[in-house]
Amino acid sequence: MSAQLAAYTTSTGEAFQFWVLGTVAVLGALCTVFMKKAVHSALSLAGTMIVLAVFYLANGAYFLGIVQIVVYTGAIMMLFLFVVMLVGVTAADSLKETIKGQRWLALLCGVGFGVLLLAGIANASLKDFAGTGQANANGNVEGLAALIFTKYVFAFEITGALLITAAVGAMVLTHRERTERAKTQRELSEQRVREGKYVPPLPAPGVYARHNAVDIAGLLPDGTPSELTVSKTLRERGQIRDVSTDAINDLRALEQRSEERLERTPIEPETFKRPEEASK
Amino acid sequence: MNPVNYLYLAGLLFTIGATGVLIRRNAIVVFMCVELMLNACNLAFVTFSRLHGNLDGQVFAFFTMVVAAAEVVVGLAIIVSLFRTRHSASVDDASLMKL
Amino acid sequence: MEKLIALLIAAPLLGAAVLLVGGRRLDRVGHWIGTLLSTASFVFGLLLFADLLGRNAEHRTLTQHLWSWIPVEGFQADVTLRLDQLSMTFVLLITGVGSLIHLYSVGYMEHDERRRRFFGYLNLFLAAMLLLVLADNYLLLYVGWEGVGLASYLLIGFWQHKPSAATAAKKAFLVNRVGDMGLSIAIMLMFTTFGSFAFGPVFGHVGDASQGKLTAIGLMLLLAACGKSAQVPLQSWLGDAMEGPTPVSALIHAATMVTAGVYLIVRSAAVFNAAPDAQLAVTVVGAVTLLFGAIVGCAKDDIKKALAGSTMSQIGYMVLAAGLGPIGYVFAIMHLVTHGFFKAGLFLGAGSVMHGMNDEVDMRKYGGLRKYMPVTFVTFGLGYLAIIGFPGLSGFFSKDKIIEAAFAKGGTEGWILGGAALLGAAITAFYMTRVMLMTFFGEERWKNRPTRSPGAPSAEPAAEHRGEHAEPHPHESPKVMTIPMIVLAVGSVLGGGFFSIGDRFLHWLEPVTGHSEGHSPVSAGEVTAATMVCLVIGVAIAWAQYGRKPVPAVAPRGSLLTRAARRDLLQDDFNHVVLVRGGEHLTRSLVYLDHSLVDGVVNGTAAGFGGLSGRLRRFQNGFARSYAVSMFGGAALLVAATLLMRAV
Amino acid sequence: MSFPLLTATAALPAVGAVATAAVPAARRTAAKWLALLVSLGTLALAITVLVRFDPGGARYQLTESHSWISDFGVRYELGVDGIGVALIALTAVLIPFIVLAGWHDADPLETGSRRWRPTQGFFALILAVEAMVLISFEATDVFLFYIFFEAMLIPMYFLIGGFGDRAHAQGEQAASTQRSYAAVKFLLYNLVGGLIMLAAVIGLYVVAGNFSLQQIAEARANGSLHMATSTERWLFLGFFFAFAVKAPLWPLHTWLPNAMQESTAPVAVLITAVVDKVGTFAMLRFCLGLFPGASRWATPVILVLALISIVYGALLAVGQRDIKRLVAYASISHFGFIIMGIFAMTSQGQSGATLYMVNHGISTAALMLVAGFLISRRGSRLIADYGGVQKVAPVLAGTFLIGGLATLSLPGLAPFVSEFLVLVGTFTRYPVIGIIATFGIVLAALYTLVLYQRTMTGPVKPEVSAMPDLKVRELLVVGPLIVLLIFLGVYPKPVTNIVNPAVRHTMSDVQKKDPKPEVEAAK
Repeated sequence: MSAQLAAYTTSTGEAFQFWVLGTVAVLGALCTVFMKKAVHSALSLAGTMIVLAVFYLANGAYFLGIVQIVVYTGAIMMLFLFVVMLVGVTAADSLKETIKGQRWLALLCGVGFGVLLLAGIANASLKDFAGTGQANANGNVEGLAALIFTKYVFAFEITGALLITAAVGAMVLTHRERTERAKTQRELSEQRVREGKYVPPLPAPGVYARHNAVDIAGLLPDGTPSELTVSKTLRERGQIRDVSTDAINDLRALEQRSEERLERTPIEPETFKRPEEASK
Repeated sequence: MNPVNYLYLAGLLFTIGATGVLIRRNAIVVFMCVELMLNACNLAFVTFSRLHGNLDGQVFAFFTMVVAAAEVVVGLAIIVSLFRTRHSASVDDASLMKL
Repeated sequence: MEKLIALLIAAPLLGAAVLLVGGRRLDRVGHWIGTLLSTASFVFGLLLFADLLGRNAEHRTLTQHLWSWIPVEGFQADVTLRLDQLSMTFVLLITGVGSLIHLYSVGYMEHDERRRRFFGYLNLFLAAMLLLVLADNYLLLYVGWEGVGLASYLLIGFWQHKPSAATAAKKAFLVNRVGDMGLSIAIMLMFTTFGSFAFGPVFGHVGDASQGKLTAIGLMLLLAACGKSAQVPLQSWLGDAMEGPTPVSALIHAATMVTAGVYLIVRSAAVFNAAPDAQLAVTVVGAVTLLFGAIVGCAKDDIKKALAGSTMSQIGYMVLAAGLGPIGYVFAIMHLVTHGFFKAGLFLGAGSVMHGMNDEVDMRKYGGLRKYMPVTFVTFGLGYLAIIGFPGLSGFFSKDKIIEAAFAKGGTEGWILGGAALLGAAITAFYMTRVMLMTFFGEERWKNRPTRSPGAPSAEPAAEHRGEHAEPHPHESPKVMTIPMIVLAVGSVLGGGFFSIGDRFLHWLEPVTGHSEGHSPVSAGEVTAATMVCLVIGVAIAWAQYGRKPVPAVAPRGSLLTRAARRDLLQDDFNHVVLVRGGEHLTRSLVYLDHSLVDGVVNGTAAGFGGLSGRLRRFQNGFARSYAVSMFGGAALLVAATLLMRAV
Repeated sequence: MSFPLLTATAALPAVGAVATAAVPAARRTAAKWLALLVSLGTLALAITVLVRFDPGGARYQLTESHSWISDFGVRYELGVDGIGVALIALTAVLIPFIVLAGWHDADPLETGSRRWRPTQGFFALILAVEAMVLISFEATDVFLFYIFFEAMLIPMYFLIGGFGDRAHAQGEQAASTQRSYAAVKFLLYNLVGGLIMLAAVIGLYVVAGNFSLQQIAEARANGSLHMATSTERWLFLGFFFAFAVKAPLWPLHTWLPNAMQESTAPVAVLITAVVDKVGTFAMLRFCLGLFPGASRWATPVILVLALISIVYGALLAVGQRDIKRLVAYASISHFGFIIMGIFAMTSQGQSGATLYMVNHGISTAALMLVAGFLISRRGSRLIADYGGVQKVAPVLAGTFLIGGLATLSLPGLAPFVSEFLVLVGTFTRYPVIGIIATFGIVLAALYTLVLYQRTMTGPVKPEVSAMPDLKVRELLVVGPLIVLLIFLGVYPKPVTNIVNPAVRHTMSDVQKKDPKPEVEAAK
């Protein structure tokens, strides 16, 4: 297989693969940029990376191809997803631009840069590809190892140091040191009384037997959901499910069925609307 | 097909990534775009190593990955701590560079 | 013997140093130290005089080289003193009269708490004046020249708390500075012409120099002389200088300093002889001034100012004589000496009168004082006779000679100058008689009324001790004041005769100044006769005006000329309008320009940059992303640039 | 390797500055004494230089030379000619008086004002300035000179901006704003000059290949180094501009009045009597030494500018209402004389100019310091606020008068000698300019006497009626200066002897001969 790779032009198979996967890669990249939700961006990026991994393999960089899949798509993208989860999976940020003219400038620069870059590559007149045939003669990994541990050994060591530092740095950054003693429950209640805001403990979410998930807001007597009942994190992510209306609608349906069985004159079947919706 | 197309692809991806960096406000997405740019570079490196017939390009790509990993780790840590303090992951909120 | 020359200067200089640095602990004895040292200098002078007389005429020039002062590439200024007959004359005059006036001041300044400093200044003046007349080169002379200017500045402004005094002092110094400018330019000219400014080389090479240069030098020297000797057009300061204590007026502004100009001209005889145009200018200045001063003298009611006017005109005579060339030099100096006697005497007399009259200076508030202060009256009277040229007294001889010389100049010039001199003599007789009559004769206008009129500026603060506004009790001054007056009176009576009998003075000075008899169109006798006639006329008019009818206590409005003369013939007004006002405007506008224009340009530039950077600041909106855009754009540009480089 | 005397002379104050700054804040007085001792020590060293210097000997003496930045041929080269020695002596003499005069200028202000006045800093800065000035008088390497010529600005900036008069008419706030304005103005003016000079210095290196004054001068003399006329002129202008700003020459003068007005009297003296001298000195040493042709070419313009400075400065001095501003403008007029003397290109002119630098230093110091004492007593700089001081403080008035008389260059006092030499030197070659310049002496008399009359004479103003006379410390400052003035006025030979040979060298640099007097020319 390396024999064909060494060839000056590539096999049609690779060409086919390139055109198909290349399109996928570009689409993935575009999605990465233009998806509203971070999760979607992350996923499409992962796709692009896998495609790239394939391309590495096709280019005779077997080790890198694997590393790409394992390290990037495996580790780094997962890390991304973790962070996205911390920040909020469904938190969508509007693509509306805030800085005047930023978007147009960006596009202009982007297009200009891209055109220039491609033009540059175009007139670089890269024709004869040596191919990685004899470079990979006795194994791609061995070849890399030979280089890394001889020629680039210092750079290699330094990257090691870099990684350590990065790890420690990340820990320092994210680790929160508790400076003062945690407030006891008593102190907290006293504080609440002092500040005079919502003295009793917070109400529990999901007041109905069938809905007691933490992401469902409990209903107030008038049937409106109360934000207080849902935990802060969920609130910030905007991940509150609101079931107040369908619960009431179910109740009404139940009443209707019982009336039908008792042959009462049917009440006009209108579904319950939330007051504010009615006012709309 | 001429393998130089890989380079065109790399350039295209790089440009897209760069534009993304400029357009998106969500720090995480910005980071992803940076990753995209790095990957584009890696692709270029690999292609070059094929072009020259030696493995130095791949070594460089390898180093790039390592550095990218480190960068992502630190970057994400920063994002997290930022998010903790200001409950937002928007880069514009951190517009403290103004005097 | 030469060693003594330096001592002449050293003695008063030491006195000045001691008195000025010594501080209050010398207050009790200061005046005596001063007097002693000036007298010592006088004694040295006498010794040297005797020594000179001992030698024969050719060897009467002593020089003493002290040290080399400014040695610079091609420029040698030494501190060398030169004593010849001319300087000897001056030395005796300066130290002699100076010592007398020191003595007088002991009494006159008795009540002034700053008497010590006064004597310090007086000694400083003596030293400077002696340096002036003893210098062997013009630069050193210049030092003395400005030194006396400084001394006169200090002494005129001695009562500094009086704004008028301070202003007068400043004015004197400034006007003198204009003259000094002339002197320094003259020195520069000499340096460029002769490569030196020592008397010897300059006078030696006069022959080789070009006419133009010599004339220029002459005119510049004349300018200097005008400044120092209060000649038109630089005479305006002398009148105001009377703000100083009277002894100062007597010593500096009558006897010695103001005659420095004459000394300068006579000293530079060689140059002037070779530059007729300059000489003509000198004579013209002299003639104009002698009339100018005389006219001013007629109009003044302030006794000192009247005397100042007369001084001006007398020096006019000397300058005129000096301008006449070899025929006049000797007589210029002779008149200078005699004038030194009688004018000093007159001033001291005036001082004594003021001393007795609560420092009243307005002659219209005097009158009939002869009974109260006889000694003053007699001495003043003798001085008066001397100055108007009463036959037999010193003024007669010296002035008469000058008038003769003026005629002897020959040609129309001679007639004009001689006529001017005669006219001057007549006017002199008039105003001096006027002073005499208003002061010592007539009814006693000071009776029954406080003297000081509100307008008249108060003179000596010592007046406080003598009962300010009380009716004055005229009294004779103490011995210490009268003795000098007597001595000077004797001098002014006998001096002239002593000098001119057998032409003693002529022979004494001739080796230095040279002398030539002009061929006068009119005989000496005729001139004398004419002078006498003028004299009588002048006296008669004065008598008619002030002797017969009583003098009004307040000045009448008077004729146009009188009013002009009271204001120094409007010369001050001219100065004020043209120089002072103009200068003020000039400086004010320059100050404005400096701030708005020269400085404005710079500040404007600064402001421009400030605005520009303010604009640029807008782009720094603090959003990381917009910075990123610019970076990305930059990267794009770089790529473009590299591609272009490739392409080219 | 003999003892590096010159280095020591400059290093002592530098070390002293550091030591003074290191004195703990509580030991304020100790810092003062330390500074005084250091400055006196420097004076001693300077006198040793003066003694060791042999007027008849080589042009540059006591030379030291070490390689410094070998890549650019920058060397640490020191050496003094007569002119340098004279100015070193002047600096070393003046600094102790400045320190002594500023004894209380940096004391912490009275209660009510929050501003802390770092006494140590004040004296340390003064010593630092001295060190830099001395080095720039000694440097014979253009680059070395340039560095210290510029570095001088930093301590000066802080001295001007940081320490003003104790009391101020418009109150502390206005005072500080005006001070900072003055300081910034000073800095900007000199920086611009310095930048242009830097360009010229680099240009010189490009042309000559090294920075050594002697080597370049020799090379130019023996023709081995040829400069294109235009190049030489541009380089000359680059150098001259910087020096003209520092000197200061009309129309680059406007920073001086502000700086002198806002800073305390000792600092003002430091500016005009010491720092500005570097400018005129450098004109003699570098402009004339390196670019003789261009100097000759530029002479007419420069002479006219100098003339304008003389008259203009004097006229503005007459128009001032602020004592210090008045002195500043007087100094501008005097600098005009110095520059005129330098570019008259005659022995008298240049000797006179050098002498003038020394004398002007002393006379301005005398006048300005006394003025400072006066101002510190009344707490106002306005002339109109004074009157009749002579009555209450005769000694102060007397010293003030002597200072003034020195400023108007009265014969018998030092400045007269130099001023007359300059005038003669100019007159022999450019009579008209010489004559116009002579008007300067009348104007000088005018502004000095007007100042004296308005402040010292007349009826005693109530505000000054209780004014104390000079204290012993102040007498110690003024007395020696006055003695020096009189001595140098009567016997300037010691200075001229040192200066003359150096001037001879300069004259040969510019290939000029004194014009012969008419009489000899005729023969």
